[in-house]
Amino acid sequence: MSRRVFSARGDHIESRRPVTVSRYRGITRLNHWVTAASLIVLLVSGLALFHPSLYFLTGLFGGGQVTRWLHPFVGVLLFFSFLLLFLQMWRLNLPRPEDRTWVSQIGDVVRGEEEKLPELGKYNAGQKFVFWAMSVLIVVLIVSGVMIWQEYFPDLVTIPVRRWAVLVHALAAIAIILTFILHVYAAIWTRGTLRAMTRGTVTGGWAWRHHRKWLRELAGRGESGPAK
Amino acid sequence: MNIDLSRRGFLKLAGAGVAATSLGAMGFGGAEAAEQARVRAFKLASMTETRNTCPYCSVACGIIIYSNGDLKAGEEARVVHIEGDADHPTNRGTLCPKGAALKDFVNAETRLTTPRIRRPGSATFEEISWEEALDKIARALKDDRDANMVLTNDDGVTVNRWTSTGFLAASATTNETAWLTYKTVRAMGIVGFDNQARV
Amino acid sequence: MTNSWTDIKNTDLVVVMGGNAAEAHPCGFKWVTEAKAHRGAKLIVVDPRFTRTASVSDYYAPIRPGSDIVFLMALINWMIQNDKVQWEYVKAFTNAPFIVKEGFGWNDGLFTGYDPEKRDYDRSSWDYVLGEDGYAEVDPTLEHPRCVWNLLKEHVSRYTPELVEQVCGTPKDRFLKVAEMIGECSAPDKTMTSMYALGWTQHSKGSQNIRGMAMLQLILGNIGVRGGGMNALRGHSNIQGLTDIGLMSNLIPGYLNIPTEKEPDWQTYMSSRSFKPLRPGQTSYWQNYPKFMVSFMKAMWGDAATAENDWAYHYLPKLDVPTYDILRMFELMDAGKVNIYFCQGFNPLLAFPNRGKLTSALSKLKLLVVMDPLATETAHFWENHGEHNDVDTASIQTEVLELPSSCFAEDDGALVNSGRWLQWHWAAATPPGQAKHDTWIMAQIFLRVKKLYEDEGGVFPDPILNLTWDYADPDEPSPEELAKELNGRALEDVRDTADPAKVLTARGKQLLNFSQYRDDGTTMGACWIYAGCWNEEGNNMARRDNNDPDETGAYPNWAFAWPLNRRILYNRASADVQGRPWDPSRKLLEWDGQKWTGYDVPDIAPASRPEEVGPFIMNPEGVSRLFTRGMMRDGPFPTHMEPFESPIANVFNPEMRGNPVARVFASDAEQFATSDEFPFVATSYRLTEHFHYWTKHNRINAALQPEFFVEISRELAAEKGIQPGASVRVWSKRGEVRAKALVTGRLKPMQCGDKLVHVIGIPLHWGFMGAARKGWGPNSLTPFVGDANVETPEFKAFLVNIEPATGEAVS
Amino acid sequence: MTTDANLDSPRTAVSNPPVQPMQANLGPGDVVRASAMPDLPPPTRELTPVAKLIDVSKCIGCKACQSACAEWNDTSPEIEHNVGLYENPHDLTPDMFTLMRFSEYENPQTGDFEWLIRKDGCMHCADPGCLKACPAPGAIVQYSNGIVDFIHENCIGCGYCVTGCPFNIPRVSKTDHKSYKCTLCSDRVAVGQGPACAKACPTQAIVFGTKEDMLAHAEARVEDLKSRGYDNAGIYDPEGVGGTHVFYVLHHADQPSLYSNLPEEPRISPVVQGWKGVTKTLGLAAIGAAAVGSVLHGLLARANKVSAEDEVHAEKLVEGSESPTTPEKGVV
Repeated sequence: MSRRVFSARGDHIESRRPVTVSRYRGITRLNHWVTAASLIVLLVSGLALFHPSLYFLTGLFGGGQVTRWLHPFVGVLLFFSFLLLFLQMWRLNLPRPEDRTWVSQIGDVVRGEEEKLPELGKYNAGQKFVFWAMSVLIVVLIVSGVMIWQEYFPDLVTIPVRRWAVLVHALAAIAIILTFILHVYAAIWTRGTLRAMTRGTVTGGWAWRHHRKWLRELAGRGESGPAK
Repeated sequence: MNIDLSRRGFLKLAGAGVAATSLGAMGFGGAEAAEQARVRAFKLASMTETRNTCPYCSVACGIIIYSNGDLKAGEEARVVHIEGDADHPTNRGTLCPKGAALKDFVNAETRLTTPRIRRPGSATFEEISWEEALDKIARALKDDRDANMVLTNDDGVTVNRWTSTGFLAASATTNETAWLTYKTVRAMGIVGFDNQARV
Repeated sequence: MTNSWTDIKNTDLVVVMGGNAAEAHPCGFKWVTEAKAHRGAKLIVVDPRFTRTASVSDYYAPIRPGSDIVFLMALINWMIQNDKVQWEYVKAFTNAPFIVKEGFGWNDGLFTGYDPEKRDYDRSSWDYVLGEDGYAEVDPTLEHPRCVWNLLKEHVSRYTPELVEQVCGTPKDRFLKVAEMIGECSAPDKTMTSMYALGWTQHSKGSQNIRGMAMLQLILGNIGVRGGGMNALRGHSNIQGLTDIGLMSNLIPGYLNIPTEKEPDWQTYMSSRSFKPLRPGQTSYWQNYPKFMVSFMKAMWGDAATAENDWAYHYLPKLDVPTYDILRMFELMDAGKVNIYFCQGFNPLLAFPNRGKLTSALSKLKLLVVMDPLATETAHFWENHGEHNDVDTASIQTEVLELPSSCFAEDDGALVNSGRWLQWHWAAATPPGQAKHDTWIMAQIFLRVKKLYEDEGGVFPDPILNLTWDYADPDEPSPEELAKELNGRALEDVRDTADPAKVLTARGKQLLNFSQYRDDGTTMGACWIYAGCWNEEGNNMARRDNNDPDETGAYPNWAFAWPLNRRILYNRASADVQGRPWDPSRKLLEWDGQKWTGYDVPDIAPASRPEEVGPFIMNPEGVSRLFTRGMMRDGPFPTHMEPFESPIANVFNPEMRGNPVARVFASDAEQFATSDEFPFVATSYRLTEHFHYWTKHNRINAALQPEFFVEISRELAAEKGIQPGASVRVWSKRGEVRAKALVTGRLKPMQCGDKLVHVIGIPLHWGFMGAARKGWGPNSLTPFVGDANVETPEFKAFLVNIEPATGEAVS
Repeated sequence: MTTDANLDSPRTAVSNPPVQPMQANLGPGDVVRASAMPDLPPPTRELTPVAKLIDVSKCIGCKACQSACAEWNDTSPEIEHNVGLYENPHDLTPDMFTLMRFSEYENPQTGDFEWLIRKDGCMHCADPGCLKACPAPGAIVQYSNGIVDFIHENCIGCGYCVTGCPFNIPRVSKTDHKSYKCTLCSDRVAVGQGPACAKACPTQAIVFGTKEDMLAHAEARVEDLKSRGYDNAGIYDPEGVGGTHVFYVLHHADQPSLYSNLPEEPRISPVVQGWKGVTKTLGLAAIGAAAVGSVLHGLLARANKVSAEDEVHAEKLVEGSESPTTPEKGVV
């Protein structure tokens, strides 16, 4: 059949009446949620060590020593987990000409006036932003994190470098938390999105409204049953 | 026994010229009970103090041994800490890196705890009782002395010397041990007698 | 030490040469920093290495190991040339005015009377001209060409700053600066102290090194005064005590002597010992020798020593050689002539020279008995530790007994410090396991031997059977009982010699001091110089009053100092001929018209009139000796002698090797090397982090200095391609070691004439037992030869070679 | 043995330690600053500032301080190798709170060789970078007498103190994952004793007392050194960290870096200041704002919902009634 341009392997029309579209395979969803859980643990444990007023959060993990021990390991887990996601998603997150239009009309996006926007593939520019921001920040965090990982890499870098690393780690962490908030909020605000990562499917209307090119490509393939 | 300490401290910290910065000056005068001790518990509380002398060099620094248990009261005692004696005129409480670690000498892993014998040709020491060890020594001494004591020299002069057994005395034993050693060695006629002062 | 540690604070100038006080005696060195801080005193260090002492010095001068006599004689020469002499002191308190016999002289590095066959001098010409009255002739004007002063002047004239530069490698300007600083101390109100240790003794002419400085100190008027003196910093906590008590081949407690074969009877023995005064009115304190000797014999053998049997003189061994010192014993052992050897708290395998020979010798013993708190290398000499002790265990037939003894923390008793203080200490801990006090061990050995003689009879059992052993518990005599024997006790009432009706000390009581010792058998006392340590006033060694009137540093009521609680020896010399202190601000004693008063116990009879009685009462001259007559085997003045292994020929006599009268055993002579094969000078020493071979058993000390290393200059490292921290192989004609290389700017090559001399420093703290990493001591390399007078081995100057180590193994 | 509580000896830094039970005299009421505890209650009293003075010119490098430190604190420094240096252990470790550092210096002015030996260890800064960086509440405290102490029960082993310290002092244990450094023997000071190192120091190159006394003593020492030709002798009590409660007398105070790289102008790194200052505040603010903003937007703004119409379009598309290819212009 023809080359996929707007969809990933495994994306397909799940049922026709009503239309539901399979957006994420089970393995991808699991991958996402592992990543998400890691990130949440990291941001909670990281914030606990970031600001005294949040130190009480270490109690969630069984105290400061455990928190200090756990955080970097979860960081490594997140890194590899996200790496898998990255490998699955990076192609469809490459920028396309319509992204520019989408961004320039961000006001329409916020107002929910999507009919004014161009038709999109599987991801809009906002989602792509989150994807790339996450990718870059996670790399920054893992690199700076290893530099300050006292238990295993105490002498990896000099203390002046370590001071920069700890600052960069903090800044990147703030950025990734902001990105995370954006991601979560967008998923909630755009109703019908969450099920893509829970049940794996979205409604046809959701797909039509937000990712019409993606839907068109799947429909054009005529795939109406479970994947063979 | 004049073991009583003169608790006269040296008011002037020897030469540092630092007139006693006293506890009071540092705000430790009226110690109030702290609600919750944050610092490490002071480890010498309730230890037995004993005056002693560092056994290393001949500066003979005064030391205080802090032990767990009181020998004078007939108890078993174990050394927990050793520190310079601030009342001692020479060292004024100071100690060198050897003296400051004297506890490690007393409690060294290589301290001997039992008599041992190495038999001719053997590759190991084996334990032996004090009785057996001492009897063995006495027997060997008697036999060697009887066999090799030189009573007269070639000119017939009485010389009464024993050269086939030698004794090296220590450098850190007490005068009293030294005297008892001297008596024993000299009475037997040993002339191969020396101590660390030679080197 | 003539003075005490605390007295050093009174000095104006400290000269550390032949020692490294900051490193080896840090807490004693405190008093140097005190003198610096409070008197503005200066510190000079003369040493082959820039030591830790040098790091806090005001002036440092390098010197080639083994060339100290040249430096010292040149200092004396400079003082004489520049009139830096304390003239009144020299004239009145030294033998400078004494006239010397015509026959005495010096030529080609040798004094008159040398016999190369015997390797000995005929010393008969080295003496004073005696008048018909039996007194030595003197010329108080010092004009007589044969007076000691003029002979000395001539003797030292050869030692110029140029010679110093050529022989010692000390730059001339450095020498001159040192001389200037020292010269200031010839003023009566300036004093200098000499602090030395094994850097001077461990040479084949060690005694002469010390003589050299003692002479300089006399010329500057620095003996007997506060802040002055000759201060030998003794190495171990009680080698002073063990020497005082005579635990040496030829000694009896209190520096009396074991007789020789030439003294078959008491009268002969005594005749050469109670010296008559050599000048009118002098004390010549050794005239009391019989009192000390008889009291000693009574302490040993009690009722068995009687006037009739010459105090059991025949119980004493008579020596056929000067001493059966350690070196001789190991020589005999190696020849198979020793069967049993005891090591009580002593580790000869690492402490004596030429370890290969020591191992060979120990392997020929039948029985080796080691009593020690720690597992020593000596006790384990038969155990194979790979390259660190590569012996053939199975072939060694020596039986070894290792007996666990207690340590300082576990016994009561006294130790004698370098300043002659007898300080009592108390046990604080229980000995571990079955470890026992040395007193118990010695008593057990003795009682068992005695029992065998009682039961079986045997050869000459009398001195054993009659040895005094009246202790409450014969199995373990108490320290108190033994200390009291050392002090001495009245066997009969001791009466005043001037007034026989007056009982000074009643029968059975402790003697007050040695003035109560008697030669008629009515007193016993083991060690006369200790008398007073435990008299009827109690245990004076346990005194703890640290009051110091006027802060002189004397601490007269702290413990007990021998003799007679005297803190500074020769202290009468602190005052001028009339008895006025040389420096009123540093008064020690003064003559009040009737008697001597002051801060110390006078080293003279308290009522001796100053103009009549000389201050050096032990000498028959009454004065000190710049010229030692025949008392030293290698010369009445120090003369330059190279070490036995030297890169440079003796500048006075290229044919002369080492000390011409030092005893050398034939097999050892073969093992002396030349600089063709072994071009580098090595010297051995202690580091501050360790105490000999003991502290390597301690975790903390092992951590502070964990592994054997040698120190070399950057220049030598570059020449040999040695990287800092790399392994090197160092070898001499007698053995080899592997060590880490510590490359430093603290050692610099020295230009001695046309020869560039590199020095390699070899610290001595490692072996194959204990907590530190396994290593070697310098004694794997050092030559088996000792000082001509006292047989202290030449550990401070010998020849080695060095190269980067290839691989770990050393054969 | 005297164990009388009423000792007549002046209880100075150099007197013998007591054995009678004594109440520790440094407690929570003396804490003026504690890590990650911005709202610490004010101290109940004000102690006189203390200080340890290290007179480098009197130091003989004997390591008695190291030995006494390990002995007193019951640490067990590792037995390492010799790597061609006198420093042993080779660096500060969790078991070695102080270290003699040796540097060789050829003085170009005098032509003399000098062996400069410096005792390294915690400086007890008035403005401690470690405390600033530490995220664990109460793991690092500063008492009103100036002692900066690590409270190990609270330490989490993150190593931020290492990052914060301008002198490279704290070391985190591989065993118990807690950070260690010189405590200035707070346990001894709490019963009126000086630190173990100062007690041991044979030449009293290390002395302890009130900071005022120590400064006066230091000035006298500087005078002595100047009289011996060390024109640049001086006190190292760096202002950049607010002064320190361990400070030095140096013969070459103009060149502290000669002494095994003693920092010329130590201060808490601006990077650390930035991290623990503006980043912490603005970061949390931004996160808070974003969170609040989203919630507000969620409440106030209309959600983006899929309409029934959209579903119909989708069905049609899937049924094929709408073109599967994307039209040129994406407006329906």
